[in-house]
Amino acid sequence: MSSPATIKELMAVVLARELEDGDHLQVGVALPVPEVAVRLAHIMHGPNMQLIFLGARMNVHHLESIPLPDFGWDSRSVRWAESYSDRGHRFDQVKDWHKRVFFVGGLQVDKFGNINLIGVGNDPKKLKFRGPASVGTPTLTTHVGRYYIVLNNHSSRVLVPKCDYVSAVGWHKGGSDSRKELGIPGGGPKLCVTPLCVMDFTDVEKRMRLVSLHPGVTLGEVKANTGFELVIPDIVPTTAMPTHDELTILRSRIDLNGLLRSG
Amino acid sequence: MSSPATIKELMAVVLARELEDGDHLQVGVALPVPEVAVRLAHIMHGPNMQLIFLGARMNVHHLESIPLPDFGWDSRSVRWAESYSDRGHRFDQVKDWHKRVFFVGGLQVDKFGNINLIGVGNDPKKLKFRGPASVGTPTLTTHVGRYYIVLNNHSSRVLVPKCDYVSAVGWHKGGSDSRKELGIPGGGPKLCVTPLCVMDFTDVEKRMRLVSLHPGVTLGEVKANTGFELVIPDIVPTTAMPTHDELTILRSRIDLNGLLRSG
Amino acid sequence: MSNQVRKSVILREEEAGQWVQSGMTIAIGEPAPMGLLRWVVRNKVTDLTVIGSGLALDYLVAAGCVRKVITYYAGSPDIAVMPAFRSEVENGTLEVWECEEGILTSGLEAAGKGLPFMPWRGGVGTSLPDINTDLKVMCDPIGGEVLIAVPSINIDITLLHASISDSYGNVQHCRGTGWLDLFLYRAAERVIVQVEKIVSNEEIRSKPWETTISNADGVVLLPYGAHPFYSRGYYVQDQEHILNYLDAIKVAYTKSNRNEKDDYFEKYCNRFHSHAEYLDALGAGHLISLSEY
Amino acid sequence: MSNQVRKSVILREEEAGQWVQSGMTIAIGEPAPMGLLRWVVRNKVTDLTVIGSGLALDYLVAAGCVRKVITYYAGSPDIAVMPAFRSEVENGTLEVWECEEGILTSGLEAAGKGLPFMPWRGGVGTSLPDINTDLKVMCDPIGGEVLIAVPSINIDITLLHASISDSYGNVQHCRGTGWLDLFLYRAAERVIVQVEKIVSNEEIRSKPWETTISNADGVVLLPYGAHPFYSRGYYVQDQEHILNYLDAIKVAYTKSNRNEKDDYFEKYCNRFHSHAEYLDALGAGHLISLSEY
Repeated sequence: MSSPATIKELMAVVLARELEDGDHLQVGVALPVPEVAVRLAHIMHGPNMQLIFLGARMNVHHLESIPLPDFGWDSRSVRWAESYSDRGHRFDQVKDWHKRVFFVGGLQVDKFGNINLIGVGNDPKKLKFRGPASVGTPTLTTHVGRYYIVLNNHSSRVLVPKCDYVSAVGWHKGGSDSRKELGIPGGGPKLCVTPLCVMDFTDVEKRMRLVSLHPGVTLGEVKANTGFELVIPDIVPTTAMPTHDELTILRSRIDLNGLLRSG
Repeated sequence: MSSPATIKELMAVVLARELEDGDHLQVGVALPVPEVAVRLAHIMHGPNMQLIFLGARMNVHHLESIPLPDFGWDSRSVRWAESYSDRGHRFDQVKDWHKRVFFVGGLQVDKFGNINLIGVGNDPKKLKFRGPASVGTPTLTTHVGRYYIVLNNHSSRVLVPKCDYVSAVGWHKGGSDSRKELGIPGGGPKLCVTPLCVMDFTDVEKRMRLVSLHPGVTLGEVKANTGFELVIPDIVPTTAMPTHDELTILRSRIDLNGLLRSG
Repeated sequence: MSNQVRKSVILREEEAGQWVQSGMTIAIGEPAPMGLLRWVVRNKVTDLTVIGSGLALDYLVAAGCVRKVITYYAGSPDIAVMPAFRSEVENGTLEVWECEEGILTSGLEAAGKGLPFMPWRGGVGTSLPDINTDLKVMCDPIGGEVLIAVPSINIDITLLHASISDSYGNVQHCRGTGWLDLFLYRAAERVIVQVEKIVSNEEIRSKPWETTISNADGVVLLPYGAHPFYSRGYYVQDQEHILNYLDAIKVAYTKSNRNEKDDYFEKYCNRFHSHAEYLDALGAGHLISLSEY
Repeated sequence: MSNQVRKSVILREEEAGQWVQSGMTIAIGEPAPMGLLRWVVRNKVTDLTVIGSGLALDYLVAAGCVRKVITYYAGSPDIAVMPAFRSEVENGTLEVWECEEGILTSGLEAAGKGLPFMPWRGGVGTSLPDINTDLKVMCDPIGGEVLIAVPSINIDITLLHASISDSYGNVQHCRGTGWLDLFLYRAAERVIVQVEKIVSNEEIRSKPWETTISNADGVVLLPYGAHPFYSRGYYVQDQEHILNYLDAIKVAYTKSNRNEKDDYFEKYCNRFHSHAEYLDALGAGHLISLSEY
């Protein structure tokens, strides 16, 4: 219990602190870090949060423990549900998604937070690397109040000058009006959290900017592993480590099998 | 039981004979004649018919009696349901409405079977007579396999040269391609059944044509009460009266309170 | 960890009544949430735009609450055209957004989906786009077919009746929802649901697949609140009461003498300060009789 | 009166299997109707266009049945991209109709509604309309907003798994339907539903509000038919089996040695002449263990 926080645990805590009571939290597939984050926030400070997993909507603030499932496809993960969105239609009420917060990964992410889940290569008919496809990210990132980009690795192959294909529009070609000009109403990407650092987007240009470096990470390391020019503020703090309470809850009441402690 | 069939009973039997096993039968509101007709057909020859009342879908061929409700808004009329269309969306599957048969009345009907349920008068903002509005008739008549126009009275105020407003398109401005040209796929109106006669539509022009006169009705009477020139074939038979079986079933197993015997 | 608790959305009936303000666009589900509508009448709310149909719509028109209706049907199985609706429209004092069921549903869907419009085929070739110029005839951008573009229909408050809810706004319409209820909910800024019972959150969780509305903004406990209409699994419609109402309104509007109407509203709505008083006046015996299927 | 009786739509599993013919467009619901899909594989059907996602989609691709996929997601929580899908696309042997959930749903809705297209906002500004030229960027005819026109997606046969049905095709997905099941049903020319149990018509009528599909063209009794996936209220997924499958496919495609894959299909599909034989091979003890929540 007393071993220091791993990078993934740190990332989860960074995200958990971003979440506000009342948020409706939808986590995309295969993103264990946000899956832990939303549970942690819900326990710590979110009695009115709603968690949306596999189409089920739940508020489990009353539970002592909100464990991660052993298996991503475990149909039992919806056992806490108050409603299933399959009854109505999950896309029939996007109007209310301004309350919703989403988390998304990417094969490629550019400096304006545009994301590619389609694939890598020049010929879309014969990709060099075929991705898993866009899931619901185009629609979700269009409408949700805000979203977080969460990457499993920080490399210049992922953080690229230009995505080969765009699945989800972030700040498009840059500028705080860029989403409005496209007519896409959601609040856009707020942070990009990686194993090396936390980044946000500048106010006017909406270019990706370093916010904090994780403990032990150097600025040079971040620059060397980012495929575009990152905005670097004068002062770059170190990402605040999890508190004792945060880490205790995370490990003893959520990540029971230590998914974020390994790898 | 042995009193002769009333005109309304006759109309119901005319319609019942039109219906084929396997038809999905949807009756609009306030149309007791078709409400009786679909029940009669279902009992007589329709083990695979489906009746659609108030959004509920039912097959009640196994019942001895399928009585009319006492009260049009009786929520108990859906007690035989096998499904409620409110669950999904009643308009989410119009693709399959080619199996569906519909019945509709009208404030006004023209010679091409166009129908007005909106109102009468030149100024739509201040109608001389305000109708009940179009209900679902525009969508239903656009898509169903065929439909029947059923009128409570046959007069030149109802059967008019031109509807003041069109709620539901029949054969539009005439011609067997007229619906296709508009891009509306359903089969269009098949018959118009009134207290005086049965009418259909000519093959090419799709003008309303007399098919049969109800017993005791003269051709002159029909002409005098029709506001447009009806196509009159050389031979106009008398509408075939209900058989003993038909009338017995209608009265003893459907119209228990004699709704079609009065008025 | 936090000292905060999950917020209840239960409203007292009079609070819920206050949410509906003159000039708003409101929608009425099916069965009509009559307990809430009686507050709208009692509070003398005016100039509403109302999305509804049939008798409940006419009730609000007769009570003087309505400036404009969005409806596909203002008739009933027992009366060709609703009397207050008919009279007010013929007098030019009530505006109608002329439509039909598929078009209305499309406009509501557009609102729920955050889209400016939805295409619909029903209505092509009819007078609807001529009378209602908000409806635009369009060519589909794929194959050039002619369709009707229905603009999104946005609602300030939707008022619904349902069976049960927990205190957090998880509503279950047991035994099916009214036709348009979920569309009206999704198109609305806020939704208030009156329910027969408020149940535990555990009861909701025991059958989450039955939850029809997961985030009602307010829920109000109004047992028998759909009276004189039915509530599936609870009671059937009060046929006699409905026919009495229709008679009163018909007489009032045909004779151009509105005493009958005023009497009706006084007798069945305005004199009561609460839903419980209304139920007392109906009497327990009468209410019990409505629960006999 | 008539001597006719109401027709049953119950199909034997092998009859149902025959409905799916090479070259058709089929759709797969959730949980995947594996019992039916095993017949598709066993019958060596080829050149299908398949609307589906995740593992079940990859299963048909790996089995060689598929020419084109319409999918929003070919990954899984446990593996970034499905191996057969990935390999076939990278080799240029599998066509992808690139889309996303909202766009797919819109195209299915258009088909169900008999419309040539539906507008959708999600995807505006992305590469989707560039890659998939069936998607047209359009201006909305009301306010001129830029949207995507999604063409209707029509399906020859939709294959679903559900809890129960009567013999007339009244299907109830107890405890909720899969996300897209009802959209896939409405967009299809025909639908076959495999069910855990066939029940009396009276059981369906006792809760008509739970009927999710009222006119299935065929129903097939295949208890445990979603194996290795879950069936709500009946059994949970067979985690070990799923991971075994993923391993076999991953190895087959990474090593460009397809013996592993062939072994898998032989062992778990091709050698059986019926679903019952498949279940026998799994063993009663194993099946019972999956019913422990």
